[in-house]
Amino acid sequence: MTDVLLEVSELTMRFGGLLAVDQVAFQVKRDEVFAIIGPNGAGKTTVFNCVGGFYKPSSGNIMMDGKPITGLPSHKVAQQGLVRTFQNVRLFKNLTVLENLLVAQHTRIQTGLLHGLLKLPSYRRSEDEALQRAGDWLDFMGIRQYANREAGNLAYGHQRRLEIARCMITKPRLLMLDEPAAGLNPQEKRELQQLIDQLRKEFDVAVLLIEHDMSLVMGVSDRIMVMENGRPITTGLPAEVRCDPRVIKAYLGEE
Amino acid sequence: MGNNIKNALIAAFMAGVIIAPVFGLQIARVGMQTHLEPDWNIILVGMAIVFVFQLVLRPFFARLFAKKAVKRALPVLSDSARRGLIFLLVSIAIIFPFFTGRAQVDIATLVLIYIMLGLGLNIVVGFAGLLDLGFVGFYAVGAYTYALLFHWAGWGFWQALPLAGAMAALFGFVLGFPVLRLRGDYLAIVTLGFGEIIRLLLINLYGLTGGPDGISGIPKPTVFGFPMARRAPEGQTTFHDLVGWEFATQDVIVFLYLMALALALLALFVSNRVIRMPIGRAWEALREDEIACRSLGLNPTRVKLSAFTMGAMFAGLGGAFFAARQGLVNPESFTFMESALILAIVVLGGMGSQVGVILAAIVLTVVPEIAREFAEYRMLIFGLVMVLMMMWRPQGLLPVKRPHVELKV
Amino acid sequence: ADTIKIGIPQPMTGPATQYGDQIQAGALTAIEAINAAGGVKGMKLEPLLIDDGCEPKQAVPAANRVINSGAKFAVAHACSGTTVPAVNVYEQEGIVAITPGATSPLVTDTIKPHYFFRTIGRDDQQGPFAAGYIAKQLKPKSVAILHDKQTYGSGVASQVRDSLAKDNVNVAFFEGINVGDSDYSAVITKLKSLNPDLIYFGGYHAELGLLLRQAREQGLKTQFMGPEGVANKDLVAIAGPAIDGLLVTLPADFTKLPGNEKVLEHFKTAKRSPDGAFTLTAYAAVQILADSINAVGTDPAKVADYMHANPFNTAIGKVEYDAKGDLKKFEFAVFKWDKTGNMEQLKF
Amino acid sequence: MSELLPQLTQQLFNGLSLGAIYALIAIGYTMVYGIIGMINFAHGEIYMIGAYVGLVTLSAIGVNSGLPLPVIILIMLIIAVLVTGVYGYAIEKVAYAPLRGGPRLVPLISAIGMSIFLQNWVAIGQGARDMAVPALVTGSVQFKLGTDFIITAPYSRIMIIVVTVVLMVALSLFIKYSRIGRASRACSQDLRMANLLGIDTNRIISFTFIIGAMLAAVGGVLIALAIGKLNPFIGFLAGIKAFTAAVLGGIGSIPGAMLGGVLLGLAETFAAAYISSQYKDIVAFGLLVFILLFRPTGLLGKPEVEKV
Amino acid sequence: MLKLQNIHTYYGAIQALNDVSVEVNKGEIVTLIGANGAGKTTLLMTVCGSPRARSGSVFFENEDITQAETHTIMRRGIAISPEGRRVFPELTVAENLKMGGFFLRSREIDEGVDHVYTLFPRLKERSNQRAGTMSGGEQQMLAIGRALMTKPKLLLLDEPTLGLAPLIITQIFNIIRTIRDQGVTVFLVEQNANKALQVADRGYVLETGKVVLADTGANLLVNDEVRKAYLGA
Ligand SMILES: Nc1ncnc2c1ncn2[C@@H]1O[C@H](COP(=O)(O)OP(=O)(O)OP(=O)(O)O)[C@@H](O)[C@H]1O
Ligand SMILES: Nc1ncnc2c1ncn2[C@@H]1O[C@H](COP(=O)(O)OP(=O)(O)OP(=O)(O)O)[C@@H](O)[C@H]1O
Ligand SMILES: CC(C)C[C@H](N)C(=O)O
Ligand SMILES: [Mg+2]
Ligand SMILES: [Mg+2]
Repeated sequence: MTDVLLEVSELTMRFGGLLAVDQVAFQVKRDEVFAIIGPNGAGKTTVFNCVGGFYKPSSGNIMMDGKPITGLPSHKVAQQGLVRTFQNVRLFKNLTVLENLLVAQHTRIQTGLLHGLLKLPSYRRSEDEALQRAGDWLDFMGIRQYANREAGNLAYGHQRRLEIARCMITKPRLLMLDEPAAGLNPQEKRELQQLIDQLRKEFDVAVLLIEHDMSLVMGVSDRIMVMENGRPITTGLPAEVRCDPRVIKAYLGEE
Repeated sequence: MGNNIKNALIAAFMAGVIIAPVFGLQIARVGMQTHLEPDWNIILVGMAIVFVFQLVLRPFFARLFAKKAVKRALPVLSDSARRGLIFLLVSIAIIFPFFTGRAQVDIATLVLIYIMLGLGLNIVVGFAGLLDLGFVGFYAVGAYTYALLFHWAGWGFWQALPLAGAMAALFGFVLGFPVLRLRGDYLAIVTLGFGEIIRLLLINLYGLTGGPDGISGIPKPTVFGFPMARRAPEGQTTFHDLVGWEFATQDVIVFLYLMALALALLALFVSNRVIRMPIGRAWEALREDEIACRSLGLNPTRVKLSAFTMGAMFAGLGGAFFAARQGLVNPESFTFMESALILAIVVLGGMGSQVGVILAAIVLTVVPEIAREFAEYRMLIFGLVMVLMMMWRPQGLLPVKRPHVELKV
Repeated sequence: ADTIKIGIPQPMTGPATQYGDQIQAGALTAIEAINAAGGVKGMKLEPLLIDDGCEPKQAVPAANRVINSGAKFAVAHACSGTTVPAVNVYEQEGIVAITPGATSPLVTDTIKPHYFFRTIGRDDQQGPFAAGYIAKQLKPKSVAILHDKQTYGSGVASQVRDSLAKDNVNVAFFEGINVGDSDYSAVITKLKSLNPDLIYFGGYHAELGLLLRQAREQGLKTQFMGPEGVANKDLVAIAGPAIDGLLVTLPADFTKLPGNEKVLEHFKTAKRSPDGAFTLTAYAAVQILADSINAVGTDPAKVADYMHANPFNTAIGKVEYDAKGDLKKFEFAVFKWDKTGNMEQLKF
Repeated sequence: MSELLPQLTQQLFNGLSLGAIYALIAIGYTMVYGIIGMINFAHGEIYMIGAYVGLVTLSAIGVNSGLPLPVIILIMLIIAVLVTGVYGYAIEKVAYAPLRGGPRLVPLISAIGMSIFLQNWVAIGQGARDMAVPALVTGSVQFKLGTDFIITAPYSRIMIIVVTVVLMVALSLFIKYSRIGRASRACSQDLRMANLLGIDTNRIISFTFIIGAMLAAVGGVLIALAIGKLNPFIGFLAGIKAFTAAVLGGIGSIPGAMLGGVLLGLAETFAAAYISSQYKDIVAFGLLVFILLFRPTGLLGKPEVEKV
Repeated sequence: MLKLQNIHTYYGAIQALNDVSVEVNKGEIVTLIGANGAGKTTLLMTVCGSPRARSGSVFFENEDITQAETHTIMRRGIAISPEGRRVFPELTVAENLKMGGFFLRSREIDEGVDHVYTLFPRLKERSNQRAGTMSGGEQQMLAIGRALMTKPKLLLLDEPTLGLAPLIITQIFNIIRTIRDQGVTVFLVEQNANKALQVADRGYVLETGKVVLADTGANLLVNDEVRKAYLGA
């Protein structure tokens, strides 16, 4: 067992004449927080979509734990322990917070039709466990008091938390977060940063992060890859990347 | 006010334009020639009514509704109220046939069949959010399964019933498999196409299905193997002979009704449980956001297919029952209009609301029956009722709180 | 009861309305005449008009309405498509019903009813009759047959086909078309290249009207022929001049029957027209019911037995029934249309 | 078989003219759908009413009025278009506008209700039985391709094809280049945002309905003249077929409606010609299912973009 | 220029704004800050008449527009870059921009498009791409560009920097300053309170539907409560 969890090599994604992602390669190690940053339209989200199976990459290889997952449909990818959040939060808005977490456990619980119709003991046990786990995660995220509310009515920051909880409850090995801090206020951003730290430490999950908020990125990432126009321009430690003149010119601007 | 008068005048003028070519100027034919028989009164009266309505009544209603709008939030049925209501409805349903005439019981049986269909389609449209305009196809499959098994192999109702459900489910599965990746209205039209194809096949496979004439003489369910009929087929004893009753058609009708009630209750129970089960949650989640579902590892095709198949199965059971009630099946009973009616039941009920479906099935079956009194105005009234109902209760007759598990907080 | 209810479930809407009107005219005139003469056993006949739309789907509900209204007798259903399913209901409920229009053999063959009768012939008479005329008088080299896929249309069309085959006439084409379609040009082109000497259509007037019109438009001049279900004024209007030369088989013109002067008198007082193929068959149906009730009372079982056993003198002549309610004898004739929309019986 | 080619040509013409009929109705469907994303099931009924208005007008003028034929037809068209325009406007205001912003299926049901209502409205007013329309446009172009088989193209059908093509082109240009066209495209994607840009969305919607209804009326009049028979229920089947055509072509796309209509017409005709007329509708719907499986948004429909 | 008096706005039974009064003077940048769900978006949308205030009045250039219809309000010279961007996904970038200038003459439209292109060269590169396929940040630029098209008198911006790269954020604030200097009034809702208050002449703090603080931008920046709650200090 190597310590590389996700390995992306020579990933290319073309939309018509547009090369949105061009020969991108990177590795995410176990327990690592790996960030991708870069100007708008650099191709970050597209990388996510390719890795997650939402787009079929034009070429390239994606390996999860040594197994190729290139071109698998997204639900199969998710079953491999690779789940994501979305740039615009995608909750089941009319379902309750609790139900959002129950749906996420769908692949892990007793779903037999007859079991449920007859309320067999194994079914009940499985439902109880699912509820238990959901409750635990709500506690962890500090949103238990909203458990029975419709998810769409939650404040934005809480929705973000719920979305992360919904991913975590599937026991992923790699968590992919697409701009999790967008729309949060500074206070909430700081809480988010602590949360990511905590997740990694307590749940052995690697994190692949896209974010434009530099304080967050610099605060939580182990390594950072900078993309521009579909190509990685540098990969390195936060401190290195921050001072890289190319990054400053293309992305950060002079402060 | 001046503005109001102007608007009312315009509306009255338009009413004139609308009425004139249909009612005002009747086409009459003499031999091979047509000419017109104008009736100006009807046009003028129509215009006057619209004028008055626009000028006086509408502002009045507007004010009325404006006040109401403050409390526009619909009364949502709570869990216990819902249970109470269902209990009440069921009790009424059980004693009902013993206090009314056969015509009423007969209609009530039809209502129960529509309840079954409504509950089935409710799963597909209300929960899984798949707009299915060809639902009637599965209904037809169920009905014909029984009819054909009877016709070609002499099967009885109780033997054929499970097979009718299974057959419809199979059709749902097989047809659903390729098309469920279509979105929204494209799915709607493809399902409509499937419904039509099934109907057309039934018409054209003359040798097998009897074509447009269908199959008649289908027996009603037996009571423990004894037919309920005036004359038994050779070699069988009728139920009334067995117990020594005088044959009364009322009994047959009531028996049929009670069977339908049992089946509808079963459907209610199953759909009620299923939506609280993981699969039910998955349907709803999929309706809300397919991409998010996929990102959590749910296989959308499989989830959709389960809804589609289960809905089809309900339709199949309803179909077998329909065949038994009518004693006859023919493709005419399975036109698109029928799908539309079932869909209307679901929507009018308040998507996803089971009590709503029951009420809507009653309303939409009974209204056209009552409207028979108005002879040729029957369908006119029915159409109008559909439009008005939608305006009156766009959220459905009885929206219920979504059933959901709760967590202590 | 002081009245005897007679259900009249007939098409009051839809394409077959004309036939429903004819039947209503006949039945109501008969009822009024009988009532004016004192009724049946001192009771008046009471007509109950019900619409069946000529749609198979509405048949059972319409029949149920007859029953629910308390009527024990009916002048039931013009169209074979509605009659076939409804027969089961009348039989099950023990209602004596007579159809003045439905000609399909299936009406009485499927369940061999005891309570159901006709005052019209069967298509296994009409079809072979038409075929005989075709084979002997027209002597075509080839015949094309179209039908509307419905009980009546496809039934009579296959009767014609089978009889022609027996007569060694070449049936080059046999196909169904859809009711309610408005464009038949594809099938007409097909016929055009086949170029048969005769086209027989089994079905109702609406489709035949379009077929005729579109055939002539495409330059197809072949002779057309059809059964009694096509013959009415609407056909003339739809087909227009294309109707010229059309042949139809119809019941003989009973208005010319000797002994019917009184009947025609009644139509005149009622201000209704006795014309139309089904007016007098409906009249006769009411006569038969009234005569039977007069003889044995209002118990439907007895009435049915009586009808099977006895001959009747009616507006369509002398009538006798076999065991399943079919007439022992009924005659068809061939009529030809001219371009002004009038028809004339052919003598041969 | 040397007659194969001329026969094929004749069937091709039959298919085209049938397809043009579908297309003419489908264009209206597609426009209305494009703009408020709603299947207007009452559209077929508007077509039927257009046909009736045409017949009423014709009866008022009288077949033997002595007016030249084109003038008569023009008058029929104008009156039919005006009346159905009012119908379209009123239907939208009465049955759909109050439901806007509600659940998506509600207007669909309302439309089905409206469709039933209108059928019976006319059935009561003008009677439910078949009406015959006198054959005004008679005659045809006839020619041979070598053999004895005479290929016949009736003027009434040619007229439909020509009018459909002209209307389609005109409308496509209008939608693409006119301001109202651009506004309506914006409305079709985000009504609220269009409103926020200062566009009076209610007017755009009314306008779309009026245009859609007028197109249906043109179809109604021309088809009634060509076919010669109408009853209050013709709209339903025609509506379903036209809607199928619109979806086949990619709903929302005007050239798509044309393409879908023609394809459907050809499929039906050739199925009737070379398989059996009994199976032509099965072939038509089968084709629809088949094409959608490979092009889930129709032939000319843009693939749905959902950026994750 | 814009004046809201005692506004109450509801979504059905939910009250989103409670007795809010706000004023924006000509040529000012006014910013509105507040936590998630405080009602900031609702306030902007109430100005546009969608949803409409249940009570209270909205004045624009001294005319009461409380009951006016949305499209008439917007045509008075107000433009908005709404929450969630709401670009027309099937239209191309260029068409989206043209929609922004719907009521302008065609020459003005062309000028406007060119102007937006110089502000956001990315949009020029992609002028024929369908807006729905643009990246999140690109769509945000498009939404802002579209709002700028009409040269409005009053510009409403709802979280314009959401999802934008740091470099672009800086640029957006520069643009805001520039157009203010050209005489456009700006009403700005921002999560990025720090930067927003820096450019703003004045600011309001909204909490659960109520205005709890109103002051100049500079003062709010140093206000302790604001710093604690919104600046993350
Ligand atoms: N489906 C698509 N079709 C065409 N072009 C696309 C599609 N999806 C993305 N693009 C283009 O590919 C490029 C990369 O987009 P992507 O969403 O990956 O950017 P990003 O790095 O996530 O930007 P942001 O920070 O703004 O979210 C963009 O220029 C975008 O316009
Ligand atoms: N369409 C709606 N229906 C019902 N409630 C709504 C709706 N839109 C907003 N709300 C509620 O109104 C309140 C104010 O919402 P608003 O969107 O104005 O907040 P905001 O300050 O813009 O928040 P954010 O920073 O998250 O954008 C919230 O409680 C929200 O839940
Ligand atoms: C009334 C008639 C036209 C009916 C026709 N003989 C049939 O059997 O359907
Ligand atoms: Mg992105
Ligand atoms: Mg907001």
